[in-house]
Amino acid sequence: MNDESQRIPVTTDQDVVRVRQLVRTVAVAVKLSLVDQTKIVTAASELARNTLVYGGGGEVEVVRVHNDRRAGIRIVFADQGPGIVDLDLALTDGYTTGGGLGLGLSGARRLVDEFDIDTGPGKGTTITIVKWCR
Amino acid sequence: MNDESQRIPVTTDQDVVRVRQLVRTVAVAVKLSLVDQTKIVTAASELARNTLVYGGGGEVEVVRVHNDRRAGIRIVFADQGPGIVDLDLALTDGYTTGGGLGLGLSGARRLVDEFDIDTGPGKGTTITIVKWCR
Amino acid sequence: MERVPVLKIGDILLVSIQIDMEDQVALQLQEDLAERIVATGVHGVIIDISALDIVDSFVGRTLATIASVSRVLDAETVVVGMRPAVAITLVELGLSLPGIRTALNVEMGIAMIGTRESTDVLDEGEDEIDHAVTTS
Amino acid sequence: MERVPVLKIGDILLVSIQIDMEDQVALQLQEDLAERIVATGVHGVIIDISALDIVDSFVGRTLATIASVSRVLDAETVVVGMRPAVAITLVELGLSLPGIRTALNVEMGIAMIGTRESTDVLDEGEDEIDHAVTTS
Ligand SMILES: Nc1ncnc2c1ncn2[C@@H]1O[C@H](COP(=O)(O)OP(=O)(O)O)[C@@H](O)[C@H]1O
Ligand SMILES: Nc1ncnc2c1ncn2[C@@H]1O[C@H](COP(=O)(O)OP(=O)(O)O)[C@@H](O)[C@H]1O
Repeated sequence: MNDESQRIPVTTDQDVVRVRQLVRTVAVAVKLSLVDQTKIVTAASELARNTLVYGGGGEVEVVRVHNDRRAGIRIVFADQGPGIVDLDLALTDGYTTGGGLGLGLSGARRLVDEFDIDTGPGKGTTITIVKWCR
Repeated sequence: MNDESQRIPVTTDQDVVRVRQLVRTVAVAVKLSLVDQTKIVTAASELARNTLVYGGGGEVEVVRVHNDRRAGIRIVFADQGPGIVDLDLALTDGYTTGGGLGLGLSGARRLVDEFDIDTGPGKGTTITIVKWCR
Repeated sequence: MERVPVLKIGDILLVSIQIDMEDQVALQLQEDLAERIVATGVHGVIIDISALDIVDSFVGRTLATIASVSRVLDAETVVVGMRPAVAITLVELGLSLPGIRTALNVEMGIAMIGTRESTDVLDEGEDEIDHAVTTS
Repeated sequence: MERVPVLKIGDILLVSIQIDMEDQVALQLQEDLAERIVATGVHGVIIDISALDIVDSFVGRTLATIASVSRVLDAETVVVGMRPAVAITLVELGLSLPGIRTALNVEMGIAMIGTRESTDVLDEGEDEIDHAVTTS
């Protein structure tokens, strides 16, 4: 199912830039359309920033995937931070506890094909997104 | 009670178009008003897309029906997908787990005369809608 | 996959949707339009939906996105020719398309976009009148 | 930390973002611009983002803040060169940047600021009419 996987620790602003660059490289390699490349890199940028800002740092894993029909890219954002208490609220457009625009989670979800989130108070946050080639 | 029934498997975007076309043909045949034709075709489009996107594909059955007073059209959307866990939530305007507008289920229900849904985790989803001639 | 043609007429891109679009065709149109706005530098987009006998939430959302994207790219979108039955159904579905400007037909859509541009010209006109007043 | 250069060209500050900015670099640009607007007294700021292959919510918000700050300091900001794929993604992300003026390229951005300046003349013109009225 998955061929290659690369990991980037996320502890500084500069690491968020590295995540964007790695995702872009892999998105080009799996031949996502230009618009889909732009969407997945943007979603990754939002989620990697959250890993840093709210999760207190963590790790991002970028994986080339394929199922029987299509190739794609899967990205996992994992941190051991405080977790998200009210997930429905956090997924609402405009909701932020930080001072952001509150569009990171909700917007990233709109930009990808699959969006899974595993979080809870004290258990950290792991978000997995997938974008498939059309 | 029901005279004719036609089935369309739904596994691609193109099948959703076929559903719209079949429903339109039958709606004209049973002599629904122009506005009611428009409503039933629109509702069918929403539900067939859900069968494809959330149900992982399935089948749509279109039936001409009549009771003692009126003729009408009944459409059944069936899939073996994950089912809907929280139905009340899914029927709320604006609620989506995908990235849609969250108007498919709630909007389709407003557009038809009868709306039945049979779903649950692991048992797939079957939705039946009916529109009667006025 | 079919593709909806985009025509350039003067300072306007004109799209006349004549087919029952698959979702992918609608998304492709959205991308094509964004690219053509940037490539041509037009300030107006007219989408003629008079041939559509339904607009569901997917197409409705695509029209709204096209309108927002063109706004971000400094062009204005007007959707023209919506059938009455489609308008009724859209509203009942829950989509009132607040961000979308509409007009009855292509001519009125062109006039609407023209109005916006002549407003610019008008401002300059007023300028000159004021100068005349001040200098008199 | 890298820094995005700000050029003064006539009555305009021109910023061409050529790098994938860390968040801190974007914030620094925001500060630099506010300082340069005050120091130079220019009335226009053009930010060329044609080299950016994404604009996320942080950069989008920074652009919106720059536009608001410069408005408060009596300068107008025009963001130019947004790529079509970036425009589509921004809108889908939920950011339609309502407070930001956009144009296709630097030339059109300059023209846009020029247009506004003739509107300014209008304001000043009205000012003078008022004076005339009061003194009469
Ligand atoms: N990795 C995370 N760990 C803990 N909380 C998070 C995480 N990501 C998001 N959140 C919470 O969800 C809220 C909404 O996030 P988001 O939609 O990205 O908006 P913003 O980043 O603008 O605050 C955040 O303000 C924060 O409270
Ligand atoms: N056939 C289905 N199988 C499983 N879940 C479904 C199905 N149809 C709808 N749902 C769920 O209900 C939610 C609401 O659906 P809907 O109102 O049509 O909005 P949208 O299609 O915009 O998501 C979906 O996001 C999905 O989670």
